[in-house]
Amino acid sequence: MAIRVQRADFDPGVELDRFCTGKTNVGGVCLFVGLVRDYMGHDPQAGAEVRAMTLEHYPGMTERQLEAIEAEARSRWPLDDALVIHRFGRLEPGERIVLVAASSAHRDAAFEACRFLIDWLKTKAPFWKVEHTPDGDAWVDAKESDDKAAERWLK
Amino acid sequence: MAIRVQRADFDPGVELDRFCTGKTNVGGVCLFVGLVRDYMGHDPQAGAEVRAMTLEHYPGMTERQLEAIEAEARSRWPLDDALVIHRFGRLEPGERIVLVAASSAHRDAAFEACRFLIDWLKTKAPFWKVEHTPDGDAWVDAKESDDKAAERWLK
Amino acid sequence: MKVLYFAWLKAKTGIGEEEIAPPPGVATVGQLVEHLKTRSPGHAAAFETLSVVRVAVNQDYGGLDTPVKAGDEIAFFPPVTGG
Amino acid sequence: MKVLYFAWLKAKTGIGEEEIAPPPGVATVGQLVEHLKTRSPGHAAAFETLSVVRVAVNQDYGGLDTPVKAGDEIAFFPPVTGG
Repeated sequence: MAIRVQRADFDPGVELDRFCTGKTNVGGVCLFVGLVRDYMGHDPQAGAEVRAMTLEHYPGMTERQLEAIEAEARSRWPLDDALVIHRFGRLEPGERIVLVAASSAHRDAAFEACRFLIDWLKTKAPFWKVEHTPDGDAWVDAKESDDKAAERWLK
Repeated sequence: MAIRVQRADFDPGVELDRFCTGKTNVGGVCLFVGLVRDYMGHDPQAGAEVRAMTLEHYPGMTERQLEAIEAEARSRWPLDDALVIHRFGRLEPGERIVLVAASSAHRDAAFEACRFLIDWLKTKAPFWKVEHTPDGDAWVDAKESDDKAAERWLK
Repeated sequence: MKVLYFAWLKAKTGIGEEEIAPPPGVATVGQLVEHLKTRSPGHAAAFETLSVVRVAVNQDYGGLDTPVKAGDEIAFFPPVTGG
Repeated sequence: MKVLYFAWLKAKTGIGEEEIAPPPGVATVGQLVEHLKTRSPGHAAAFETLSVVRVAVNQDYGGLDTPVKAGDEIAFFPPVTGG
């Protein structure tokens, strides 16, 4: 189980290999990587060009919230391991922002825990994105769809 | 989009890196790796030891069914890319059996397509496992839970 | 027609693949199964419980009513357990 | 108490972090907000639409009714957009 909040890039392949190697009681590993897109909003045709984004966060609270999210996942599913890596600072299109992974004896638990981790992270972890576009900088608005995604997991 | 059915091992990290690199219109990559467990059934305490398993398949039909499953996923979600790798032959505990991955502009599509691919694969792709235990060989029975998982996706 | 057996159906029939020239009147999978059961005690055992046997005709899933004809590839196997 | 601002609240107040000694009677987040609004036009602008402001007291989410006291760390920020 680990939480990492860092400016530096990470290597998704190395992280995945660590989850997939040397375990004989793990049936499945589910992993999600979030990347920076080069357009604003949901529609690549309609969205303005994004040249880069900067992720600000609240040091201390970020780690605290991510640890709470991970503990919640562990209490809900029988996990072998879990990992959350989240970057901050300036990121360009195509760069990795976040990685979440969960392993379990059973694939349903791995999938659900992984999706829970990213859904909750998106609505609870104190990160804010400002997008750098040809027309200037714009703070990204929270998405209703992310709130809905997180609400799926309310007990 | 690719389907690979092979005896040889694969490198999950390399496959994931290929999904995560050089794409500026992909918001998320979801990946699942299935591994061989060292016990039979669902309960590590109750299940007999599994020393190895052998996966038999139906060459030709396997590829055909996996291609159909992938095409179905592409018709249901706006995917950037998808990948299914499935091994056959003798596998020991901890070895990789299967990898499925999907990338999309949106994380929900990536998660759902990835889970759909593994759920359908488990009930449609012609693979059969025989487990090698201290008490002899035993063909693995199809799981009702896998049928239920696949039924989630019936339109 | 070519008939294939996989997993424990292959073990019970003792055969992975055989060429069959079924008698006239065998036009469906169900009729083919009745014919195959007469070929050996192993075949009869393999088809004893049809509820746990799946069939593919030319590599697509079928059922007992699926038509079969000369030149077809018909495979019998248990419910699949990959992944 | 220490007050932190993030994202556009930091831009509007022009401040990332400030030490505040609020007047007597400031015992909740809501009362603190009313006090902070008086500090500068930037503060007033930052807190103009409270529905888009979130608060954390000692790094846990709170609301307008959450108690605050000397020594607390109180952070104001927009709804989060990580991941």
